[in-house]
Amino acid sequence: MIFTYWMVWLVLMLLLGLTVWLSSLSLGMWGTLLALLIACIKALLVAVFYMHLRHSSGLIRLAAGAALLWITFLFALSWADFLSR
Amino acid sequence: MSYLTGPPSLRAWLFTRDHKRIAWLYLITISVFFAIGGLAATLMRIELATPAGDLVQADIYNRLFTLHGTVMVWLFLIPAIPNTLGNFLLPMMIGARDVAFPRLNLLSWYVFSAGGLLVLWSLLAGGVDTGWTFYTPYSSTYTNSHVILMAAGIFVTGFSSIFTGLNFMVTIHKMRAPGMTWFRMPLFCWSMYATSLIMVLATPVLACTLVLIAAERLFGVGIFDPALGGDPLLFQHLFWFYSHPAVYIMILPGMGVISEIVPCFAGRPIFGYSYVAVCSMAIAILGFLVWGHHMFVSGQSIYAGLIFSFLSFLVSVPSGVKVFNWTASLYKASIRLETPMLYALGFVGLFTIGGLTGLFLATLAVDVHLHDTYFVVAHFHFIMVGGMLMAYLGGLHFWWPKMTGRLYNESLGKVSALLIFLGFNLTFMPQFLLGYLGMPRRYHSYPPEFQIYNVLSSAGATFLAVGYLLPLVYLTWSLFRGQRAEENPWGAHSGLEWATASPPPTHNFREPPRLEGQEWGAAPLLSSVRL
Amino acid sequence: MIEEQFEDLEQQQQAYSLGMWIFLASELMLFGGLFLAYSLGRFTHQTEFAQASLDMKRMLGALNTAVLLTSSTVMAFAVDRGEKGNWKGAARLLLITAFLGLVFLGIKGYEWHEEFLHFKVPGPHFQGDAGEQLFFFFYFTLTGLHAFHLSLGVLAVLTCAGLARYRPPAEGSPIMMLGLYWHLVDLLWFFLYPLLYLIGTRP
Amino acid sequence: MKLGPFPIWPELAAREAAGVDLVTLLVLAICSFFALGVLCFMVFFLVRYRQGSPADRSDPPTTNHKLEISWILLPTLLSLGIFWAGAREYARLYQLPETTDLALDVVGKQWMWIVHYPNGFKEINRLHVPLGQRVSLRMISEDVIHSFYVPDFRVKHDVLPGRYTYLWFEPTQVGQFHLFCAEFCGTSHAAMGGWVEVMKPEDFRRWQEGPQPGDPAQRGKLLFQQYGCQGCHQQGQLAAPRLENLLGSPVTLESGRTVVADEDYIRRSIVNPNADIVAGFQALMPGYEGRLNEEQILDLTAYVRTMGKTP
Repeated sequence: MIFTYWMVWLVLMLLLGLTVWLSSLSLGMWGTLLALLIACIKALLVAVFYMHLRHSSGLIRLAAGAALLWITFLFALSWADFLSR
Repeated sequence: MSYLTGPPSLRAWLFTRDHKRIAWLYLITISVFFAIGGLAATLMRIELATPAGDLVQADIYNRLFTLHGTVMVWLFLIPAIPNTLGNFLLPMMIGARDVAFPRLNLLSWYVFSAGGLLVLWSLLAGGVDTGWTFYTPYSSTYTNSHVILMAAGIFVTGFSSIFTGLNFMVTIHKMRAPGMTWFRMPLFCWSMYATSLIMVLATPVLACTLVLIAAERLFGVGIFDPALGGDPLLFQHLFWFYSHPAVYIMILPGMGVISEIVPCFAGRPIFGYSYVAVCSMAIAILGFLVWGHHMFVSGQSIYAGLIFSFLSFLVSVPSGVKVFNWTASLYKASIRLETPMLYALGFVGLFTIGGLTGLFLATLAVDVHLHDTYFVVAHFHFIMVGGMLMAYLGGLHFWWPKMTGRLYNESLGKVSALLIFLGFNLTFMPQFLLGYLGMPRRYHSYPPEFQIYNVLSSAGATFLAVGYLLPLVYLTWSLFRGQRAEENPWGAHSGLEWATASPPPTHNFREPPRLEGQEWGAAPLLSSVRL
Repeated sequence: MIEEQFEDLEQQQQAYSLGMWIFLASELMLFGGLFLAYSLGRFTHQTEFAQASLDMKRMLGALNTAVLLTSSTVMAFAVDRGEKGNWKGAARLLLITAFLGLVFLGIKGYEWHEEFLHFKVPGPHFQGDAGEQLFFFFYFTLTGLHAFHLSLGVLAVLTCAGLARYRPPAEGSPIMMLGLYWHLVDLLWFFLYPLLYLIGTRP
Repeated sequence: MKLGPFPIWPELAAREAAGVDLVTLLVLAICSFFALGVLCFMVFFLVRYRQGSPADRSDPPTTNHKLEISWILLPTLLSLGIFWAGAREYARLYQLPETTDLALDVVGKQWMWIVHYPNGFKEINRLHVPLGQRVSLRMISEDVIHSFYVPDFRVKHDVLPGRYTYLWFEPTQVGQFHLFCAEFCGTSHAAMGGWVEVMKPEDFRRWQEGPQPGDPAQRGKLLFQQYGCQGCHQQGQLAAPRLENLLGSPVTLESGRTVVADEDYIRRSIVNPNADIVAGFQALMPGYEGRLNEEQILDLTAYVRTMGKTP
């Protein structure tokens, strides 16, 4: 348990370093996408290990996933309009 | 010892954690708001009886319809069934002693009242003239009415919605009595669950939209106003992402009530229980994907319009399935036309018309003509008033003996149900024609050729007003003089609430109920209850 | 202690945990709406957003991220202790968590103060064009909302730590709820940091 | 179309209108089928299975998957048909044709429509358009969202600030048709309307090529409307002094001075209105120096002279 938590902490710190380093390169839009991807991985690590999603019931996982699905609805359909005007 | 005969002091009521007492707090509060919204509607209908704007000035009229919309949507329709009947019945129906978080439940009422007071304050300060939809940039830059105050009120009210939704979801998941499986739950509970899902996931988006409006007004930040670099359609997307599902917050509970009343007075189990249950969930989820049908003429892209139109047709199907199942539940029935059943049948008829006229508005080309006309006004009043309000009144009559332990005057009940049904049709049927003829909504004066239908509509509104006042009188009367009700006065055969005393004891059941036997649909539920 | 509406402790814990998760889902939707507005603003004002983001103190932001994710790790340990019934240990770790939260708020407050001095607060005194003002509006709203959540979290953590010393809570469930909330606040910051601090590339 | 005193259907005054009406009738037919079907079954059951009737009630069915599937599938298929019909017509309404015969610019502002013609004509709250020709509109708003709506043509499109939106129609009937603002835009939203006047092509040509009205007062009236003067200088408006019977009458100024409103006073009040503020009013009016030439000011003065006099 202690080992896992500290490992997660280490990975999170490394990913933070990676994000900062990537931002110093001129990657344009890809830079943002990469940064968001890393943020997603970090969020997933926190959710799975620190928030115990690993051991949670299906119901709890559903609740955690629902908001993401609904944000996807919001973004997908709004951007369907913004991008095709 | 019933929940009513507990400590009678005001303090005991204001600090109660009993879901049944909180239901009463809500019932009284929303009745006040209904009266305020109804008064505004009355003034509007009088003004519209003549083409010229003679009773009130344009500015006042605009404030009236904004007040009517805001109060009716957020302070009446949204909390009406979930927070009164839902609060009262949901724990009982699943065999629980209370909701999962009773303190949160009470907090929800305080938050709601505080939000309502803010809205009233904005009214006293001079009102708001943007319409309940707060379209930008008018609301964010141009109007000089009290938008921020009213937005703050709605923002605060939103929390009560979220609290209630959260509470109900957890209650349904975790508080069911032993043996109360999902497919044994009364259909009212299913509709409450679907409603709660929308409340929890949609309301926060409204909150952030209102904050953005306030920010644009206060700091001149260019979020929505093109003159400042913003996009007015962003507002419409955010607003309708909440407000379209909010329509289902209003109608789903009504469907739940009807699904209880119809089988009771048909004397048989409902037809297609599992389909009705699943349709509630389908409506709640699909309802999130169709908001763009409010924006077909707004300058939204044609392609987005196509997607939203397509999805809108899909969401109409589960509503249709429900209507078919209610109708089929009358087959081989033994039908008693008591007051709640009259409301329920009225609901089915009016909701059918309201739902089907929605198809006109989901049809892209037809919506180009009908958008923002009286056709739209008629359509959503058929859903909101013809559907939701009929269901609310039906449910109130149905469960009145349970809530109060008293019976109301049945013949007065029938008279007012008929009066409301006829008055409603006279008020809103002509508006469909007005809309197709092209009369735009939110007009305080209009060309004289539209007058005849407006006169009919105003006349109908008069009947409607009388129809709403009657129940207030005889229900209040029954509180003091009504005949005592027994445990199950209607001979209902489903729902645990009928298996406890009228009015119920504080913890609902003397002993926790336990359910055995077959799943719902095959056999009436009450026969499998072991108390 | 079992509240009267519940049958047993397990039901109570499950209800609280599910309630917390639903609340967190609701919170995510609140930020979701703001993120949509942000994304459209950034799409329309790409260069201005990049320009305005250069004013951010990148390294302070990185430091703050590190502080916050460390606090989350400590919180995870605290929850663990709580579940094992080690109240004293849990309370100690909670105090460390709250301290780290306060450090975060301090650094954030310093940044805000700097930006305030440089007329970066949206409103009549803002210095910059409309796109930059929009960026700073989102910056202040998102970080402000985040800091508000964090402040509530710090208060709750301190209360819980104080209570845990004197009156052990039932089976650690309040600490667990608090942990979920704290982690969500941490997790949101993972997104805010790159979206607000790291847009433009420094020459 | 009227039935006794009841109007029941709007005029079909543009080519698109028939297509839209056809889709409407299709939806109406399908909806009536379902509504009447539900109604018939309901009434039939209510009568047959009323409490105490001798009908057979043995073994009431509680579920029938075939029935359920069929009443899920049938409405789905029918509604997809409606979707397709509506979408086809929508694309036609909202895609400008390759060529149009007359391209107008429409500006919406609180609370009037300003229409610009290719030949420089400008009209307020009125469109003159030729019969049987394709008219396209490029629309924009100066302030809030408005919506250009002509019910008898079945066309409507929101008019946004900061971005052009387009609409087109082909009138098929001579006459006057209502123009409405359909999107709530503030206090006088209901008054933000006017007329679309469809003329025979030859009449339209005459109207368009004909000289601007020869009478100076007529020209002045047109200018008065074009510049939106009536927005403030109108009966019932409190923002600006009344102009009726103004010429030749004494006026008390905010400074306490009294002057006689002669033609020079009128001219001064147009080019530099803040010089002589009338008592009880605020300095709201913009100056028109450089925006109106002297001829136009003469025309306006001629119009003001006629105001309040019955023609």
